[in-house]
Amino acid sequence: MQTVPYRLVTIVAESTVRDRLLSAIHRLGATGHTMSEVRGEGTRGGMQGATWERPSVKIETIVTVDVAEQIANHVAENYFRHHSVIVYLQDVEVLRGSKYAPQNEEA
Amino acid sequence: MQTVPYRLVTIVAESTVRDRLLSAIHRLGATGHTMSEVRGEGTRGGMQGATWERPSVKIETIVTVDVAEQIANHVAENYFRHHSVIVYLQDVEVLRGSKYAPQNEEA
Amino acid sequence: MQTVPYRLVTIVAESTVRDRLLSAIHRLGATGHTMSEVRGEGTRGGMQGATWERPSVKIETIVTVDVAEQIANHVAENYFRHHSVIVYLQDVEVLRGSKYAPQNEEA
Amino acid sequence: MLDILLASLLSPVVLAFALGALAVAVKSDLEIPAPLYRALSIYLLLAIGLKGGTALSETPLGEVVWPVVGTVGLGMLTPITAYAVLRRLGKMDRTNAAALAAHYGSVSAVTFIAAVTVAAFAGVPSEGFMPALVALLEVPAIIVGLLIAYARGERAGSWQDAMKEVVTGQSIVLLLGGMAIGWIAGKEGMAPVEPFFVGGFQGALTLFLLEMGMAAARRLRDLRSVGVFLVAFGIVMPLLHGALGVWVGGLTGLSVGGAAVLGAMVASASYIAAPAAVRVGLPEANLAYYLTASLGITFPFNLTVGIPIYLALAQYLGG
Amino acid sequence: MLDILLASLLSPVVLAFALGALAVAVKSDLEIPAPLYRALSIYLLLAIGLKGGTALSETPLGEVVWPVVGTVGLGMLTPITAYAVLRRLGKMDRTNAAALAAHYGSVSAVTFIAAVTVAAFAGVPSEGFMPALVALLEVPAIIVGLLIAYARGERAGSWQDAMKEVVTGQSIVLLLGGMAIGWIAGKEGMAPVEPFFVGGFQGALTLFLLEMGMAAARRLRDLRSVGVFLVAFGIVMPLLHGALGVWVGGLTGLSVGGAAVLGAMVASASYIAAPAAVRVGLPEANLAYYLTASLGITFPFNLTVGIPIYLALAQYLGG
Amino acid sequence: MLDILLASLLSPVVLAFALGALAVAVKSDLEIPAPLYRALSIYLLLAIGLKGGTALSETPLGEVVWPVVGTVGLGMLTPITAYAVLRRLGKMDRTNAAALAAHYGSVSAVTFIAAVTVAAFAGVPSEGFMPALVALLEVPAIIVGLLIAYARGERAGSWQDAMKEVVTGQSIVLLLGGMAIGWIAGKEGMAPVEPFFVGGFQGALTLFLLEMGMAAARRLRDLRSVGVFLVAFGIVMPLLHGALGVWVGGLTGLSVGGAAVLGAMVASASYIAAPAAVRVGLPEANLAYYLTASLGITFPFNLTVGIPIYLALAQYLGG
Ligand SMILES: Nc1ncnc2c1ncn2[C@@H]1O[C@H](COP(=O)(O)O)[C@@H](O)[C@H]1O
Ligand SMILES: Nc1ncnc2c1ncn2[C@@H]1O[C@H](COP(=O)(O)O)[C@@H](O)[C@H]1O
Ligand SMILES: Nc1ncnc2c1ncn2[C@@H]1O[C@H](COP(=O)(O)O)[C@@H](O)[C@H]1O
Ligand code: NA
Ligand code: NA
Ligand code: NA
Repeated sequence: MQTVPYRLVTIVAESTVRDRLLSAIHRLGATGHTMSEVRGEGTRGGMQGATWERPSVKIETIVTVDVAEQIANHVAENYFRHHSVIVYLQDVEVLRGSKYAPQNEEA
Repeated sequence: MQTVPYRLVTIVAESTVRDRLLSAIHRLGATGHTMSEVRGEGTRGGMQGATWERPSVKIETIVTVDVAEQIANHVAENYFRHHSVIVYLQDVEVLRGSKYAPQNEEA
Repeated sequence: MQTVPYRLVTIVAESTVRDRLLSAIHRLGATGHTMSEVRGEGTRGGMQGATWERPSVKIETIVTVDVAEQIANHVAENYFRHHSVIVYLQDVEVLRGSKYAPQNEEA
Repeated sequence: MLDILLASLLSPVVLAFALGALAVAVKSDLEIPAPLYRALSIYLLLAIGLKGGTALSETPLGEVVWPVVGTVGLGMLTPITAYAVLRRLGKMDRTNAAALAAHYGSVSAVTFIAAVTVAAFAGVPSEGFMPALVALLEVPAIIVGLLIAYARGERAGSWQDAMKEVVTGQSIVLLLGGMAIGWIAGKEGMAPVEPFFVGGFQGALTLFLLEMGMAAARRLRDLRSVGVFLVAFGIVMPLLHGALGVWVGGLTGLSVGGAAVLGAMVASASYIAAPAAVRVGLPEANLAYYLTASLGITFPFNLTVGIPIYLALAQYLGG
Repeated sequence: MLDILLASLLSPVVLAFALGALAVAVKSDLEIPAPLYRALSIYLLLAIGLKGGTALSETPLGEVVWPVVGTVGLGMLTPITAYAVLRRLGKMDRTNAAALAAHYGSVSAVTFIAAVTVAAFAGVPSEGFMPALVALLEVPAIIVGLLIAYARGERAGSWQDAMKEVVTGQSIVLLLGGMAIGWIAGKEGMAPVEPFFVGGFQGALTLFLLEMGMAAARRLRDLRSVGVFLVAFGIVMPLLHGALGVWVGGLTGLSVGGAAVLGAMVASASYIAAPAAVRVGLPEANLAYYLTASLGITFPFNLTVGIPIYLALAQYLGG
Repeated sequence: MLDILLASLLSPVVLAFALGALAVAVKSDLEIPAPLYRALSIYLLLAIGLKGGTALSETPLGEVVWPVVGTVGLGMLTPITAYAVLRRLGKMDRTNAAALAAHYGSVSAVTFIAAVTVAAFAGVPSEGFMPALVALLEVPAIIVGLLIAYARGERAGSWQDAMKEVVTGQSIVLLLGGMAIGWIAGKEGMAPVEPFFVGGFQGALTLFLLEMGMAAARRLRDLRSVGVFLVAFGIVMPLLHGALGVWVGGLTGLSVGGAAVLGAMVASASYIAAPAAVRVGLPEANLAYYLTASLGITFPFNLTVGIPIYLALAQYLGG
């Protein structure tokens, strides 16, 4: 098994910014994403998970190291100030590495 | 992008202990958490995911290294023996690091 | 707290292969798994999350290093070609290590 | 008796239960989404409460007093009888015996509903305030069951948390809350919500039992692990408790139908409220034991064979 | 007046709201699964729309014109009055004042439904086309509220996204879409879906308010953070807007019931459409303020005390 | 003919479909929670089965035999015709042709329901046992379709798993299971669940089609990738199969309404059972092809224009 090192970027955000976040990460070079509904609580309090509205969303995307950095920066600049959003990065080993690189150039 | 090293503590537990776990991790210094419903199977068998009752819950919290250790120990001591609970730790890089440190002292 | 190094194998797959994947990972030595419903989008497009059918599934299992390798290879060989499936691996530290090793021999 | 047995066996509700079990047997990919299942259970509990409260608002207190006393009494007695049987005959350890006692002392709302339907069909309708008794039967048994365990040394769980779980649990809140609403709003006030809560009830119950059948069948996979005694217990205990319930029902002045329904209630074992409380109060008890027994054995038994028997007994005693 | 107040206070719908609040107060583990809650809200909005559209298909245009004009006018006026009050008396910063203005100018569908029910009960049914006015009242207010904010310098949010959120939001799509369907299909075409959308309506509403009660109670935990003024605002503002709505309703030729319902609509504050739009257009506004005020204070106030007052006023002015 | 076309086009069910499509077009944030959608589909399939079973319990076997034979025959013939057309005219590769054949041989439950409704409205109600034919039409076609593929060399999927998927799939279990329940319980036994399963049916269907419209519209985004031929195929194939179905329906002694409904069934393409089975048995087939064709093109075509045509044809042949 030869795996390739990539970065897993995880974003947890209130539902209101979901679609803007998705188009942003794909614009920045993500080739895919996985999304799930979560309920969260943070410094802003847990309202965004309140069932009266859509639950929060957790977006995970596996990307190359620099795309990961761009996404993280984009989120930080555009959402940290006023929105319930966090982002964190981890290393992952994937099979089929080419899949996660923009324009599929082998990473 | 200057990211800060933190620990991601993940707890998967039967729903019956959810609220006790949440108050515990916040008492031990977590500044927030993200929660999702999961269905699991382990050595105790998969009943706790059976739809006749609430699904299991996955709790993720990003904390400082020592808070992570305290949470892990707390879970091990209080839940491993009789409950369907697992806990595991990972390294994560976060932006906005101060956010995850107790009393927000910059980590 | 003495934690043990293990591997977290994450599989995101279209629902149609869920049960086959589950029996495979357990046959290959996983002692448990945690599963959640996700919606995803990848190179094959996001159909498998379309609500007209079952959502995609995310399967996480904590296993020993070599079991992880076997699972990853199994998935790659049997599903990458025709199915919407990805798999990635991460290091995790767990408490209660013996729990995740086949035949519970202490890892 | 036979015609009633047949009628209850061939009702859509029971058949749906069988269909669910069958679906699991043939490994069908049929899956009732958890939220649907939870929605139905919220709906059913609230609907039962509303129905009971509305009826209560039109019942003179006098009629209710004795049945209430009898029910509470049974709720405190039956966990003890169950415990004794499990310890003496079953040679079961204290913890698991107490856990099972809590389950068999408490009540299954669905078994109750099924009994009400069968009794009505048999031409001996039960009192409208019976749902009030369900709420009264559910709580004490669980408390007594846990008491038995806690009275005997150190426990891994938390007594307070368990008590909180019992009295603020979803089923109690919805049953009592629904009753309060129905009682305050009264028959007239409830009229606008009748199509939803009364008209839709049997159908929603059918869908619910489809899932119950699947859950019960899944449980049966653990059958081996629970042993022969527990299987026998899951069938005999209900019969004893059922007879007791019917008899007390008669004594406290319930109609034939009411006595039969009370019998079914006492005979039934809880598989929602009790497990939740026991998980919290007695985590060291083996979950496979009490869930398999109550959900996998006793529930199907009562649903199919038990209820008609209790009814026949009530007719024999009361007729 | 009193009997109506009582009747509305003791209706299953309001009692269910109270039960939900109580469940949160006693920390019950009762939880309405989010999908159920969202399903109910989709059902209710679509049902309102269908009902309104069907009625509209049988109403001569002339009858509708003036109420429509009046409603749109109120939708544009009330955010301004609310903003003025918040700035002058409340000394609130522009951003939060504008955010709250958008909420109090807009409308709460559930408050509308409750008002319709109470009016009908009181023997002064409202016009069938009222739901059309709900859709008309919801949008302009939010736009005006955001305009106020954007007219005053740089904003963190996106004006376009906010507008898109308003006009393509779920509630508008379902309300207008339902109206179109009802209007096109007409009374006859709607007959087959009546049992589902009309018969089940009040019951579904009851279940929905159970969750609303829980959500409102959870909101109240933030009460401290919002301060005394906002609490007062959440009670007085509805009274003023409500009186205004009743009066305009009368002027534009609505029946007594219609005027009362319009009053309740104007008095109500949005807690679904507005928050969504404001989150997008004014993310810098403090969410605890507008949610606690609209959902935690104004909604319960209107549901219990407000509606009967607006009705009494309408009867006084119109009788 | 025209009035029927209009009536079916302007029915709430079809309008809801249009609303769903519109919501996607305007990028509304309207989202039907997946559990609601799954709940509705479980409800609809079970309800169809129950209805059919109840009717079957009152139908002399003789009446059913020939329609059954005809339906099974069509289920085995139509995938072959579809395959031939796709290979000859469409020059499509074997795998994708076989996959599409399985879809167009099988049936869409919702198209069936819509046809039943339209026929009833047109005053030519179809036989009560038609749902039984749906179950019979669904399975063989998928098997034949897969057989065609497997008969031609190595396959990536598993034949056994695919077969299991077909015969234990949710739709078959609910259809057949519901029929068994309805047949055993009989008209009388089903009475208590009628308000839920019959009364609520059309309304639930309306809500379901709201989501269908959204799903279909989403599919259309892939239209480019499927090419002109497949679009034509998605419209012409149903017309041919529909005519064939109407004709066979008449031959086997179905009423005019029954023949029209059978025509719609045969004309329809599966988008739930078939995709699931094909994903398992023919994973190498291009999902965008068969989903876009069946869900994005054929379903809307039948729902709007197709059904009235089949009905007119049936009236022409049978009248
Ligand atoms: N320390 C944390 N660990 C895990 N998740 C967090 C943490 N802090 C915040 N979150 C998630 O991020 C969302 C927004 O956080 P906040 O902006 O602090 O309200 C919360 O709803 C949580 O889901
Ligand atoms: N090896 C594993 N990998 C991933 N999740 C696990 C594993 N073992 C247990 N779990 C999760 O932890 C829960 C409790 O495990 P257990 O106490 O072994 O029943 C299970 O329901 C699973 O969700
Ligand atoms: N780059 C990625 N990051 C995260 N998840 C992905 C990524 N690519 C694919 N996925 C997930 O894997 C599933 C199958 O991917 P694919 O086979 O490319 O359609 C998708 O539905 C996503 O849930
Ligand atoms: Na009992
Ligand atoms: Na308003
Ligand atoms: Na077909």
